[in-house]
Amino acid sequence: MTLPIDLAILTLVVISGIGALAVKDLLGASIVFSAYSFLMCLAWASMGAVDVAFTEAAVGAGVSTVFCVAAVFHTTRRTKD
Amino acid sequence: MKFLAMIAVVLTGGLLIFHTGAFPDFGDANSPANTYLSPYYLENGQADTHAPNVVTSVLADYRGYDTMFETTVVFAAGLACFFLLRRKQKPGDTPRMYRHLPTGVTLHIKEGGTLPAEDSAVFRRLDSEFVPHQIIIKNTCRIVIPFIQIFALYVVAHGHYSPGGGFQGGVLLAASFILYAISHDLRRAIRRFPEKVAALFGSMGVLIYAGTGVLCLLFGANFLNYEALAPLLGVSPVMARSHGILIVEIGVAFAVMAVIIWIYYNLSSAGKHDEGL
Amino acid sequence: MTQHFPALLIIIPLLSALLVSAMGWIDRRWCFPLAVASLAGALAVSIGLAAHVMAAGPIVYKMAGWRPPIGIVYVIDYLNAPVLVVILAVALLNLISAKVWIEKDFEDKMGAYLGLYLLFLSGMVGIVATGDAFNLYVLLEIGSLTGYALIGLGKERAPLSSLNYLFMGTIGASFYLLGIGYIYIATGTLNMADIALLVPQLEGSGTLFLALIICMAGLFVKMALFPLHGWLPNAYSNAPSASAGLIAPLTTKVMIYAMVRVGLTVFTPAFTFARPLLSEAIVWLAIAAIVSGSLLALMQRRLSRMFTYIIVAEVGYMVGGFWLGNKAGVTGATLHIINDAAMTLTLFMAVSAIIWKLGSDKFEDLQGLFGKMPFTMIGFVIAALAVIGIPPTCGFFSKWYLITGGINAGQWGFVAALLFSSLVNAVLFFRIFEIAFFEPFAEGHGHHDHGPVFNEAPVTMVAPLLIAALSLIALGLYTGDIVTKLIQLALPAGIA
Amino acid sequence: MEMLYSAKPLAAILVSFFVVPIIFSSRSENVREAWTFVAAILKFAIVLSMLPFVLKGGQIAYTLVEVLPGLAIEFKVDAFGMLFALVSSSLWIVTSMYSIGYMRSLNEHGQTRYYACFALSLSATLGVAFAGNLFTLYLFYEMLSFATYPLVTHHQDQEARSSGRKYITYILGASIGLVLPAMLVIYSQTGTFEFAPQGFMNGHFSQPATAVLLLMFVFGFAKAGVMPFHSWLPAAMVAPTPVSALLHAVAVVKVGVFCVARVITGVFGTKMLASIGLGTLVCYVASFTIIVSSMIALSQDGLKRRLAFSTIGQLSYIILGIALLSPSGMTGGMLHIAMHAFGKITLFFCAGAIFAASGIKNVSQMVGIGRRMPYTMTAFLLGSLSVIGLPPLGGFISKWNLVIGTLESGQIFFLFVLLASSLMNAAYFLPISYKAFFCTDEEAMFEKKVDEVPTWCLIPLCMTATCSVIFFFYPQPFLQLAKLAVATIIGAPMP
Amino acid sequence: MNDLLPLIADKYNYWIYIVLMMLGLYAMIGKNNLVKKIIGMNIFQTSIILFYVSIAYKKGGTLPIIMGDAHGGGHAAVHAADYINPLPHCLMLTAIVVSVATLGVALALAIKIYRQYGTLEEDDINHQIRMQAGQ
Repeated sequence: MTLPIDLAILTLVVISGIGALAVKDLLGASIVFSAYSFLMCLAWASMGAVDVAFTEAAVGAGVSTVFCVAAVFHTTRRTKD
Repeated sequence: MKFLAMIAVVLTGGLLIFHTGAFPDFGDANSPANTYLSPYYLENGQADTHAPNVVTSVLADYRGYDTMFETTVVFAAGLACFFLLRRKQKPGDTPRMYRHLPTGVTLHIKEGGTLPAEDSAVFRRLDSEFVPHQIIIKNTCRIVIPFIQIFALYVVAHGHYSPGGGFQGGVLLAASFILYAISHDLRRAIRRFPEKVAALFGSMGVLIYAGTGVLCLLFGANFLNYEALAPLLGVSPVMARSHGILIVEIGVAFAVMAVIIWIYYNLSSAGKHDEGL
Repeated sequence: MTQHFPALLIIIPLLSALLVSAMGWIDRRWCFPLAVASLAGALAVSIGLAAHVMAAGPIVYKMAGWRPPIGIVYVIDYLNAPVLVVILAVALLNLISAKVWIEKDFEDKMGAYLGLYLLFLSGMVGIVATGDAFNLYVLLEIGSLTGYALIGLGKERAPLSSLNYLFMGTIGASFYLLGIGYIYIATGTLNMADIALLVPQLEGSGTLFLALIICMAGLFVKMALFPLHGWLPNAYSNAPSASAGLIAPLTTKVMIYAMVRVGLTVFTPAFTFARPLLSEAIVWLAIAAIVSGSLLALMQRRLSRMFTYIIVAEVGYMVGGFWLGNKAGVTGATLHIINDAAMTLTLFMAVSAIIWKLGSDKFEDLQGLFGKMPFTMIGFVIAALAVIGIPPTCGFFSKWYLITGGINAGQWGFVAALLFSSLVNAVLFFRIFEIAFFEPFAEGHGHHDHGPVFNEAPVTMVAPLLIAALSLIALGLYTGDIVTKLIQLALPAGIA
Repeated sequence: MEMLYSAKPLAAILVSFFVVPIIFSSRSENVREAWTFVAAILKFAIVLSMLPFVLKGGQIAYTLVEVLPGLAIEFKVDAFGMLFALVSSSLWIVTSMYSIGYMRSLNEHGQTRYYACFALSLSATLGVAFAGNLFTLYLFYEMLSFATYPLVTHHQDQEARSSGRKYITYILGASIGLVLPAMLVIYSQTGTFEFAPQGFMNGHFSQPATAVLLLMFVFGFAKAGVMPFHSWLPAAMVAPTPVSALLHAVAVVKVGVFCVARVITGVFGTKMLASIGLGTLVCYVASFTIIVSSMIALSQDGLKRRLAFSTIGQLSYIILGIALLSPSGMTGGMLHIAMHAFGKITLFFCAGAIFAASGIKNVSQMVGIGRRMPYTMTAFLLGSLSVIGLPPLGGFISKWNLVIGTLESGQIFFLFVLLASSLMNAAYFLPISYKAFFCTDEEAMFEKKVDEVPTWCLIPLCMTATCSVIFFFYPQPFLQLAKLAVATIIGAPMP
Repeated sequence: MNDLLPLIADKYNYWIYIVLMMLGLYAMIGKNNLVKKIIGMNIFQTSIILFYVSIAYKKGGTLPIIMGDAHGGGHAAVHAADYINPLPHCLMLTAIVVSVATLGVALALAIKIYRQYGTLEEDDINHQIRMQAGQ
């Protein structure tokens, strides 16, 4: 029974997405966003889109996060929202 | 603004959710999307291109033209980041930190101060926010990086048979370099893989892709029709397609690797190529 | 070789973009000539294609040799052949005109700049030439991504405007992508012609209708249709002069082309115009765009900002004309794509020359400009006449069709808005002529022959400007040929 | 009817167009003005060379380019157009001569621009005269608006600026706001713009729609100065006098009435208008303008302003004549284009001469000026008599025909309008001449010493005044042309 | 529970994609911080990818890698219904690449903006611009 796992992952995706937008620290937001990407990648893998999941794992969870962190590093961590 | 945004979002979302009722069910194998065009790829993919991974054959052959532009998008992004951020600096414009190796004293040299020679054996440049004891990180990375790179090459080369391909492999390669840059420092990474090389590799990667297409054109076939390369490669047209896919995947890997590294250089040092993460 | 022209059309800018950006690291002196040569080559190819289309009908070019629904095709037909020529001509003229700017502003990044310039262009050309709905999205992103960069290195607020443009552009492109997804879910194919074949069987499909709305919404964001136009004035007016002359004429126009393409040959006219309520609503949006664009333009005190609001109004012209859904309206909208690109180019090149010499385009700095820069002003005046819509410039004829379309559709609000905007444009430009002609005031009864000193922009700026200005008249005089030999053949049978 | 395809009309238009760059590039003043003359004479010669053929009842046609089906730039020289072309091209020569004297004696700035725009305006005027369809007409009409703007605002001071703004607002606003939509509506219904002797609108529109369209044209061609679209004309008097003379007595305003006349005859068709009684509507509009403008003219002290309001009234004579839709009325209207042109240009030349010689602009300061400038004021008298319409001057012939026209059409009311306005004309013109010559020595503001304007100014005004006299005795070829034109319109045999 | 689950599961993916998309859209319009907006933009883009991937899924289908004779033998044995639709996957690879490219450029612009104004909050930036214009 894989279905409930699918649903659970997708729910987690939404939660982590909300988290990434809600955290009041940009570095934290980047990391939560990385988790979001990774969960999304899991969801896709479970739907059989392995290539897409692979790419998302490398790009979304990996490179994107590094870019975000790099940008935050050179700007500021603080945010009002 | 937030209130307006909320209203707009709720309205749009409501409309879209309301409509999902008309969609085919999730996982329905008989929806038009799954019955009209895609069976062709599944049924003929292997015969046409000799690549069991249908995603790869669609990506690099049936819709190879899209993928060429996908690579171009990456290249454009690299060019854009460079164009927007890069600024050349004279040494001595910003404060720098040096360590005098024999004594272990850290020197903070202000703007306009005298800098030690670039290749000085006794002074080593430090990042301004350096971490004192990173020996574990450094050594772990030193061990891991080769394995990442080998895996990346495998991903590039094995794209026909398993998930992966030029893009994923290129990103992994880039990741290994980024890991190197993070674990050591940006300057050393740049010395290993200079900006100019990254830029040239970027264009070269796309050039390999587009050049393959042009080569097909020169052989009298349509753009990117790898079958035309059969005489050149000395194989059957189907195998030529398979080889063609490999060639362009290598091009993609080149371009993606170089460009991601290039973007990283620019983002992590805000264009100064001086001190990274 | 002719059969490979559609591929060459985009390969030439793409390859030269790669070469130019590589050359930027090796020997910068080669970048500019290379870029000009490649654009000239691509222009020649596009003219050859247009001639071929006019002589022998549309060309379908199968990329990678796969037949249409399976592979990607390029379709050069009566609709896009003239648009392609215009796009490439605009890019070439602007590049020559921007030479001095590029050398001044981006001296050490020239390779990157020209590379982005050519990539932007290949994106635009691709959008126009492609026959595949998804391929259009990819090219859209190339065009946008390079566009953000080209704008981002401009004056004062440029980075912020560029980032806002990026957000809006991404929303627009993503909506378009979503729309393609909806089309795909309903039909299972991505090829435009193939979709058009399947649409009649899905007459009542809600999914397809939603796909139409989403696609159009995405394109409306990208083309800055009122009330989604907020990003455009800042982005265009803060852009570097060299980029403004490229992006302002092309992006919105190419998006409108995409709208025409999607409306006519993806969703068939029978489907697109089947719901009067939708068409009516969009036409009223267009009317609002025309009126608000014109009024906002009146409030500006800088040339380039004023032009950006005129663009907002012009977008309204074309969107409104298209959604009238009748022959004259659609013809007018399509014709106006070509004409407006040429007009906007001329205006922006003139501004670029003015800024080059004066360092500013504020109204109060334009005094005595007729005496200082007579040639630039000749170009400017012709472009202004075209924007106002005075015959025999091209602006008159497209407006002509648009108004005829409005009359035929009984859409008097649109007709009134067009006339209103013509009048406002007349006011706008005459205000500038006045400043440039009169001030500084002659004391008493002019016994002075020491007027403003002749101080013209370099010839690389003036020559393209004058060519563009003359082309406005030429386009006007050849309207008949463009319409009867190209555009009317492009309209599907479903349009009355 | 004989048709001839020839590029002559185009050549006539382009002569002055091509002289513009030459004017701009000429180094010395004399060369520049010599070129102006060359162009003017060449233009006149080309127009003249077409005259015999047109007088024989032929038409010369030329299509430059067909932009859209039914939307071509094409020229057709018929009798009416020929009449107008002849007037304007001949007067250009005279005015050029006058300009040289005037501009040099006042040492105006920007003379090169002045001559260039002048030449351009003449191109546009001939374009209107030879226009073969409504579109071409509109095109050159707009071109004229733009070409005359720098002339009107020649002084480039604050006053010129506000007048120029008024000028362009009225002219452009009316043409874009009224003429263009009317054209579009007509085109969308009929699909053609080609002028036809009996119009091409028959049966396409209901009566109210036709009335609205007609009024859109009458008011929209604001150059015709029909009230309430007239107030640009007095404002535009800030221009140098030769400009006022040629453009506001001859080219611009006559282009306006010419356009109205063309539209009434060539687009709507006289028979159609007569059958639904719309001519009378226009007649009333024109009559209103005639009476009101004459009354305003009475109260003006500035000579040029008085002339301007007089012009407004006289223009409406022409419209009235055409709108009477009777043969004599139309003949009179057309003829009045020529006669009024020669009369009014004389008056303007005189006004300019007075200003150039003495710096005086107001009527009240001209008492006794005839002693100082006898030739000028004699010419002025002749000009005003012609405009009033008294024999033995050309103006009488056209007014006579107009009066006959009112009787022919049985609309006696307009006869009274004409007579009343003639009286008012006399009332505002004759005192000027009277005071100029016949005043007591105490009243006189000038000494008896003759101190005329430069010869370059004097000759032209004497020439035009003489012409006005000549045309009374020998009103050819204008009368013949007008009759031909009317014959074509009403379909009568050639006279 | 057992009846409800399949019913939800039939459309759940589509709902989630819409929720995510609206989340991203809201962040792009309503958020004040530029990096937050950029993250929102990425969420927006991934939601569309999720949509496409959901289209492609077939119940009981397996990965679109043809498990036959690896050397070109098994032409006839392929049943399309057994495999997940590969076309949207391929499209979405492109979309992912586009999203990372956009992310890079957006961050570059954000860094540039920070350099210029010293803040990433949009209202602060607008305030500064207004102050400059007022002077």
